[in-house]
Amino acid sequence: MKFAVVVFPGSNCDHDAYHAAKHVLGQEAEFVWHKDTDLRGADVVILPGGFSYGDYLRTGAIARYSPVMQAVAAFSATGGPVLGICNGFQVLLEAGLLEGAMLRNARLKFNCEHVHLRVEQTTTPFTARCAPGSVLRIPVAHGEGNYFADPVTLQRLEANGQVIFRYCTAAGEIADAANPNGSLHNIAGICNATRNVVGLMPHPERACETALGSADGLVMFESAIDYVTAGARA
Amino acid sequence: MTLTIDAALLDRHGLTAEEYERIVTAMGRTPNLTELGIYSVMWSEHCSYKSSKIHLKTLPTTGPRVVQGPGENAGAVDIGDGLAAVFKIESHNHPSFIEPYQGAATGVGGIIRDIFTMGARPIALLNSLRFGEPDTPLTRRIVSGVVSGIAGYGNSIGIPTIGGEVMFDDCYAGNPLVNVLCLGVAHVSEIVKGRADGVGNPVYYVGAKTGRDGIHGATMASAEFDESSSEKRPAVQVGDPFMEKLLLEACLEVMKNDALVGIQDMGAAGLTCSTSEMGARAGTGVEIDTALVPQRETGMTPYEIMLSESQERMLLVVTLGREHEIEAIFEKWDLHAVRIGTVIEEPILRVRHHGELVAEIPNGSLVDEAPLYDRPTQLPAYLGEAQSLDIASLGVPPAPVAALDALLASPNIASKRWIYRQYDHMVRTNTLTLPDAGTPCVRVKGTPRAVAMSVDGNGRYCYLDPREGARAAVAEAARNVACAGARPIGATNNLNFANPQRPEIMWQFVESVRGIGDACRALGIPITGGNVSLYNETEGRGIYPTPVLGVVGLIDDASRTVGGVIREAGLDVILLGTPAGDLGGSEYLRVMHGLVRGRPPRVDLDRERALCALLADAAHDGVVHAAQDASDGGLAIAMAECTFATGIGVDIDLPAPNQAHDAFLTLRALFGETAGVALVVAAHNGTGAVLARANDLGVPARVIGRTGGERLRLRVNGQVAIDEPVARCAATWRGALEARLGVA
Amino acid sequence: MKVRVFVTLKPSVFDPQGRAIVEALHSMGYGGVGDVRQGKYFELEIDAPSADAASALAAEVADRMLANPVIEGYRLEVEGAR
Amino acid sequence: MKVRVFVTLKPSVFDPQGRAIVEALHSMGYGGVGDVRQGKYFELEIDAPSADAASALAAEVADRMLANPVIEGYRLEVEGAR
Ligand SMILES: Nc1ncnc2c1ncn2[C@@H]1O[C@H](COP(=O)(O)OP(=O)(O)O)[C@@H](O)[C@H]1O
Ligand SMILES: [Mg+2]
Repeated sequence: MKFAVVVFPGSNCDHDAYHAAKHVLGQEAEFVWHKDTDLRGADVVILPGGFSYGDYLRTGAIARYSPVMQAVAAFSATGGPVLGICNGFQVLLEAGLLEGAMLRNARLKFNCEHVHLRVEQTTTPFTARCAPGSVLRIPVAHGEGNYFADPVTLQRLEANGQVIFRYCTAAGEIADAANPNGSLHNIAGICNATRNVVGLMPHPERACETALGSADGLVMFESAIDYVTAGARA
Repeated sequence: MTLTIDAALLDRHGLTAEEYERIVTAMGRTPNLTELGIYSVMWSEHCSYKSSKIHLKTLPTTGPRVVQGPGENAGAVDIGDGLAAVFKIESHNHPSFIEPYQGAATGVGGIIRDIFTMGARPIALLNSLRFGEPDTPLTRRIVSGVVSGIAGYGNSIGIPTIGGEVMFDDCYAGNPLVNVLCLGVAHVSEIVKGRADGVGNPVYYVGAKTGRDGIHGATMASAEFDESSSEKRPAVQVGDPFMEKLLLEACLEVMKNDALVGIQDMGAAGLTCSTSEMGARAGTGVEIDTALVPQRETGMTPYEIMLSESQERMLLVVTLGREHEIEAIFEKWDLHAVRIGTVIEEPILRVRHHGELVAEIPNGSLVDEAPLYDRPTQLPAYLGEAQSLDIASLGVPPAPVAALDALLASPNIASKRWIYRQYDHMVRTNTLTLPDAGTPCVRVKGTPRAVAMSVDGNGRYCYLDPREGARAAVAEAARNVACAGARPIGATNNLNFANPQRPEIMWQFVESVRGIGDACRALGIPITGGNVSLYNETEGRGIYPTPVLGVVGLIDDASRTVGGVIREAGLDVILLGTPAGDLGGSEYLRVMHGLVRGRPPRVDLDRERALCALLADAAHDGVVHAAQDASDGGLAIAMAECTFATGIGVDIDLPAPNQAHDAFLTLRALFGETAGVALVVAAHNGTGAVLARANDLGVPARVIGRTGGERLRLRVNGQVAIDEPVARCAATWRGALEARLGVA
Repeated sequence: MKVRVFVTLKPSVFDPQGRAIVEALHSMGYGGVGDVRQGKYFELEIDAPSADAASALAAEVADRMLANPVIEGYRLEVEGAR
Repeated sequence: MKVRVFVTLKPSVFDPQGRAIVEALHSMGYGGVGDVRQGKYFELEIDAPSADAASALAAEVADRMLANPVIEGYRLEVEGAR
């Protein structure tokens, strides 16, 4: 099975996602340039972290107009699994493939550290292998990860089980103190209504090897592999 | 425009009358204004190293691993598998005072360009910072701006800032120091040089457009230019990390194509420096037309274009006839390479503007024949008094716990988490040792190896004894990488000093360079590059002499990388080396008694060398659980820092230093600062192996206690001196910097 | 023609930057400043035959790129035109 | 009273954000947009007896906090007052 890692100008975690897919998990992986218009037969598409277009204007605001995004939208419309990590999540929000928007971190500073995430839903291609309610230790590294949606949208996301990850304490408690950026309802990641597009601010690709401090992110990639190989995609 | 070259004009260009005479002799005629400007930047201290060069030549720069010594954009050492570590340190001190965010950001951008210009993929950044005491609004503004600037640039471009050091002292209040080290990895066979070979080859410009940024002529009377540009030109350069990211990727791709002949970034002195240096290295010349240079502002003169220090620009020489190959790669990245000139046979820099000749200067006179000064030195008057320390005059010794608390809360020792969490220290997924968990290390993907790095320098020590202080800086950096299990293989240095035209400052400089040379020779660490930053002084008040050493070490087996965190109870703690227990120049003396006095710890380089070898060997054998050297705050602080991450405590017994018994004996044992000493927590069943190795290498070693419990219990000669909950100490240490900066 | 675009967060969206500025100002003794909202300001140089055309083009650009309708609103001013 | 503060980079200072936006607009087909400069926009709610007093206070705040005098300039508008 094949992962496509989209490269926007300014993406900088593209190699990390590629490394995780290809070298840690031993899957096929290929970079897709933002000007490309097809996804080269990929089974899973990753929009990686970084600073596409320098994050100038707003995070993800310019990248969403890259030609490749039409292919990503088409891929997701047919149920293809898409994972947006950090800046990739921001691009998905700007592109309207996920709902909501990002604000500056409440503390107004870029913040890089390991955090804990509670897996709220296992009914997505990227969390199927997780134990419900399990806690993952994964790094964040962003300046604008303060998730916002208007109250109506937020309520709908919650009601539909579209909130996939929340920041929590090591013990799995959802607490203000565990929220690294001020995001509403401690939201760290969400999915779309059809559940095949997932975005999250933390970096699972940075947590795939114990030598780097945690391998808790592996389960997300393994879930995607299961999803594709089991032909779960309708 | 008729030009009268008078004293005022020369002064504005920072040139002396004698230097001007030299220019006239070199050219065989009087220069025009553009030519004078070109000389002024090339002969500036920053580009020519005119006050420092004769001293820098004494540093050891060779060794079996050296692939590239000083002289290129960065140095390089062999790390095996056909790869080289390419690294250098650079300062952006003055710009960071003027505009902290942009000053620091563009400093990061500049050193990154130096690395990828060599054909290396940058994989790590470190920084060494000095600020005034963190309580004033000015210093707080500078700290916050500098840290966000470093973060803003490094995070965006996607190179992890994996470590560094920060010290606060009043002497830096008006002269903060911002030194940034970048390390990259290149194939030895693909290291690119900044040479303009091949007469007739086209010369290309790529990157950001040129504006009036950083032109030293900002102070020039506007009458000398067209009147329209009378607005006072800000000398501040604004960084564009996005542009640099595109340049980085595009240039690394271009370098894989052999149509590329040479490449150099435009750093200080911009187009002037890159054109003349590339010609000089190849024994050719470069001719350009400034009208072809992409410009951001209207009405720019050739003078301004040649002297602009706009960021994120590169100069390339390409094989004639294969231009389209290079142009196509840049186009892919939405960068437009523009041909601005040609390599010529005469070894000169020839500048035209719309075809009209505006400057013609022999390269040699710009690059190699700048004046060199052996400036007079003089023993500083302050020294005798400052070096004398009468312990008896310190009064009643404080309780050890009070001193511990005060030291843990000192901004020089307290956790730097508020700083490092603003830096992305994990991007590129190579970071093996996170901040506060030991010496920064990155693995080298595709090999079994890792590289450890440390930047160190202690201005207090150097103020009290520059030679000894500089030796200590080298020793500390080497010891730090050895603690990670690495063998030091190369070093770079940033020499931050006040005005060298003051003989006392020049003395500090010369002594420091000698100290670095002593230590690097003795430890077998070649210096492959560096940077000199002089005139760090405001209103006659200079900084402490602050040489900062960056040492790079190699770990053959990345899985054997050692950190500084105790993760297990019941392990033996081993003291390596013999603590001297001196208080001279110590953080203890500064914090508890408000004094910067005495003699800094003396470095025994032979012992240091043995200690480094022992630390690396033992790590390689897999018998080390954690290692930590004792620096600021002595053994007590070193031990305490190992306990904070996990909360696992220790119970150790420190030897009283071998000295006359005085009231400060216990404090000396705890907080005295000593070179050549480290604490090692042996791996399970590893104690015997560590002790045996130590014995072989002649390093004094003894088990002084064990890990376990939740208390920090420190005895001196058997007597309990400190017995505190780790959690309480950790809380003090964690919150102190934020509190002092008023950001809590 | 020059068009100015002011992008502001919607009133219902919390503005962490604005709040930080107010707090800093209060601690500096500027109690008279009750509230601060931070937004973005753009100056667009537009080549268009009329102020209306310039304004229409600017609006399109603002809708598509300069403002994110989930959190922001915007206002335009064409230089000279009132 | 509401005071608007527009902070812009000094004309000679490079604006990387503006450049990136223009280039993106061009590649989207908006050739009519010749140049974009990005600045900051603040709305201050000020408690002051007169427009002049509000404007004076806003200027002080802008000088001390909202604008970085090394690279930026600013302009004020007091709501209603013209
Ligand atoms: N300017 C900085 N940039 C990044 N990391 C820093 C900086 N200053 C300190 N650190 C990190 O904070 C930790 C503590 O610094 P320091 O007390 O100097 O460590 P040590 O005494 O072990 O050399 C280290 O991990 C160091 O790399
Ligand atoms: Mg240190």
